[in-house]
Amino acid sequence: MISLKPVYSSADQAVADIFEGATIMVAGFARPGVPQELVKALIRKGVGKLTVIANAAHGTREDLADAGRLVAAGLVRKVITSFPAPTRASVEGYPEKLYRQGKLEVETVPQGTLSERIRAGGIGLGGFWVRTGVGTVFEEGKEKRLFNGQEHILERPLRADFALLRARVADALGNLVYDKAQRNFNPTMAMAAAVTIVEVDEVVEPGGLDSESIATPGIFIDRIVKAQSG
Amino acid sequence: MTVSKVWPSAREAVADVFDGAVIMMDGFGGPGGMAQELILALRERGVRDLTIISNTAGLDSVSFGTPGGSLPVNHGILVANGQVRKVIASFPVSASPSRPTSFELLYREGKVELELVPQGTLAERIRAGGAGVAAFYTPTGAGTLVAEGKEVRVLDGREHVLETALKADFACIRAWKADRLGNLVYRGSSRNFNVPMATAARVVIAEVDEVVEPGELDPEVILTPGLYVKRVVVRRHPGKIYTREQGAAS
Amino acid sequence: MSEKERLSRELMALRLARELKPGMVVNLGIGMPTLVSDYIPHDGSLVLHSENGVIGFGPTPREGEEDPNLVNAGGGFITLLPGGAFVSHADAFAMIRGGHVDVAVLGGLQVSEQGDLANWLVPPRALGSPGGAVDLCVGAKQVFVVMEHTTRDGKPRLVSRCTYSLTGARCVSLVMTDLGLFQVTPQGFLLREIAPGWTAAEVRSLTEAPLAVGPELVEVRA
Amino acid sequence: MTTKPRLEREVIAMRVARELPDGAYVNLGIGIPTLVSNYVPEGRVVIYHSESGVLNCGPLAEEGEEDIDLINAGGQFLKKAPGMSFFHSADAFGMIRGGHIDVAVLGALQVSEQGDLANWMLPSRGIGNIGGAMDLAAGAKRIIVAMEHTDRDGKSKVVRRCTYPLTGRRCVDLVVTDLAVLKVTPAGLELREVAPGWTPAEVQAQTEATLVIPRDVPEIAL
Repeated sequence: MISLKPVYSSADQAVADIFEGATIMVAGFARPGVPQELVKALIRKGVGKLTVIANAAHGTREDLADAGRLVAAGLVRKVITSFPAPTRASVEGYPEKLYRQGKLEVETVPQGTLSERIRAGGIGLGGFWVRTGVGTVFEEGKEKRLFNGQEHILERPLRADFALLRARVADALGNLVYDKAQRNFNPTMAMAAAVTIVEVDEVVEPGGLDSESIATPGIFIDRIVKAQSG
Repeated sequence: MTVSKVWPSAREAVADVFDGAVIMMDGFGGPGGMAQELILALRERGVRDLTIISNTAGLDSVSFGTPGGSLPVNHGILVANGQVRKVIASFPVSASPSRPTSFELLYREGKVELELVPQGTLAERIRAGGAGVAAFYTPTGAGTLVAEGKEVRVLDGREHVLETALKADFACIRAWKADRLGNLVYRGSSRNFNVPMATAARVVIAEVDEVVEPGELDPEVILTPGLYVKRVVVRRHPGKIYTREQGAAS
Repeated sequence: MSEKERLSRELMALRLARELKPGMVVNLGIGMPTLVSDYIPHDGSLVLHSENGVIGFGPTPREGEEDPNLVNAGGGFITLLPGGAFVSHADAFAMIRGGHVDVAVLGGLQVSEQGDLANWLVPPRALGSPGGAVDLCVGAKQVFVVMEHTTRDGKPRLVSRCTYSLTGARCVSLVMTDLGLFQVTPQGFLLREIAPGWTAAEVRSLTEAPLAVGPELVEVRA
Repeated sequence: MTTKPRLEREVIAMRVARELPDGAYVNLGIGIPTLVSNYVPEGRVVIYHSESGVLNCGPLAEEGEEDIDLINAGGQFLKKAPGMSFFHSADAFGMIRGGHIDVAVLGALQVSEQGDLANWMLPSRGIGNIGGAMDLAAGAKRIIVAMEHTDRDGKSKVVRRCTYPLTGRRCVDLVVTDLAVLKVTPAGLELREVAPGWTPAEVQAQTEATLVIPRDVPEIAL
């Protein structure tokens, strides 16, 4: 069997070289597509001063090992996120608590701009002009320009040292197939990190996946972890 | 309420294409990704002054991706028929100067315009058009002819060229199967420009081999969700390609 | 006056659902907007779009039939209708920014008479979550807002100028509150339908911005 | 001197193939580069990327087994291979521009001593195909050029400055010709290897650019 990508049986091994101060993308939207075992391994490792890029980072769901739990564990120096606070305004998330204490930097990004910036990082664009955020606080400090008579703002790419992903199946070439809404940030973050680590339910031989349903080609994947739980 | 985007014929599906329209079409070059019946219908309709956005400017002397060296029907027939005013493409001519296409001949006479775009920039400009991105900075083409007249700026220590989004009035795309809601699945290497083009035109017309009921296509494989597609046309000869000489052939 | 009965959340959702027409692509925000999906046909005539990349979803599944990988942008379980599809988050927002979503129904904290929307940051909180709302404000062809007419302290949410941090400028066209249905026009708010038992004067007294009243003011009906 | 035998196209391809590391993602241009895949050393796995939207391209299809939906960027028919994946053009070029392709092997009309590449237009024709070459020049981690050392009229294609329109500036790392292997260095083009039977001075005589010639220049060995 051609095995181009290392397949790990332990998440701890797969994250062993994540270093203090690293920038890490953590995929997932709500529960689907969150690489929970990799996040737990990173919490066990306890490496700090991380910059975390993720859709949500409030960390108020203790039963969900998402990016927010890294914040809750005090391992994060900066978050770039669209959900620093839980949707219920009466609940204070961990980023807010730490932000008030001056222990955390928070960059709040409109959600579509967040994934487009990650995409730009992954596909080698230097920046792009969108209308998202015009006339709001999200345009502050950014360059503005008219295109077709409408104001646009310049957004810059995001890249990371590591991306942590979750998919349903990988083959040994690193090709990934997702399950329904599990896809979300995964295919985009897969492109945008120097080292991309995915946890999956199942690893199959090359040829074991339907080529048409591969949403992340193996070129973007560096390590595969066989998840212990579903 | 039953939604059906399936139109009875290619001819009817292109009946509102007007003189001067901007049309995106074709996959990569080979007939697998090419909306050949729609192209034939456009020739029959005879609309003129078209701007075509495509990877090529027509391959009417080249047998690209065609078994047996036959010449596939492609938008080169619209160029040869004098219906095209401008082409935005990355591959405007044949590889060999001794076999000029209609486009090259007309270009030398000054009868057609060309906007030459690197292939990746072309795909990304189309994607930007569909994705509400007005413009983007790419390193592709910095320091070359392509950068002339465009903003060039250094970002992250590297020169980038500002490229703007492309949109169209119509996109004539080719997929393998559709359901009647307009969801599309493709086959193999024939996704290429069809997928981004399906997002970037006001009216998207998809030519497919087969239409099935909603629910019959695997949702994981639908690359073009139906919300992008206005019209679906079923090929009269599914699985065949149209060649210049014989009409539909295998 | 404040003892008068206001519209229920269900009635607000039901009334707003009537504004959604066959063929539309609709994005429903978290909270009250999600309720709207209970009052629309789930026969594929209307496409529900979710930011996490589910296109063409249906109603909430029956208990015991939930799929952990099939949720909407609020994290709630959903079902996929025949003809539904999955896309990446980046592609879901390409649909939004690219103008392929016809209507976004969003919650609100304040809406101004120019159609500005503030819904992401509640003072005095230090942080808020814009989620997909900022993109929807610029990308969706129409933005409808559903919210209570006044805050818990009785302060009006329909205002001359938003005092909260904006989500989008000049983007809202229709507002459904528990006191009525309001159109945002170039001249400001127009009261189109009113909660049963309320007078325009009473609604006006709970509205900070000037309020025009349509010639054929009718009551909101179920 | 010019009557001495030069390397066959296949041998150029063979020499280039040795440069491809195990596990590399490689894009091969049209012409000599296409031949490279035939000569990858035993035991190395190389994954080919095609701008037509295919990764892990296998061997070419046999005659009679052509599938029009399975072509490479040169329009050749491919066999279906285990682990093959498909993607659209925007993603195909995202991979290229995003720095995910380890090596691109391209043909050329001219390469300059700074590593500038010209390969898309003969000025005499006045029109040419850019295709994917500019994106590869800008995005691939390493560019190897495989070409004949001189053109049909005997003029050097290894030049001080490109006179043809550029495909990319300072992008080439290694040039393999039918006379030599040249490495682009900050000091200029370094002559690394010569074709069997050729002396460095003879290669220099066929080259417009001034070569940096180390004391020992081995013959190309395969």
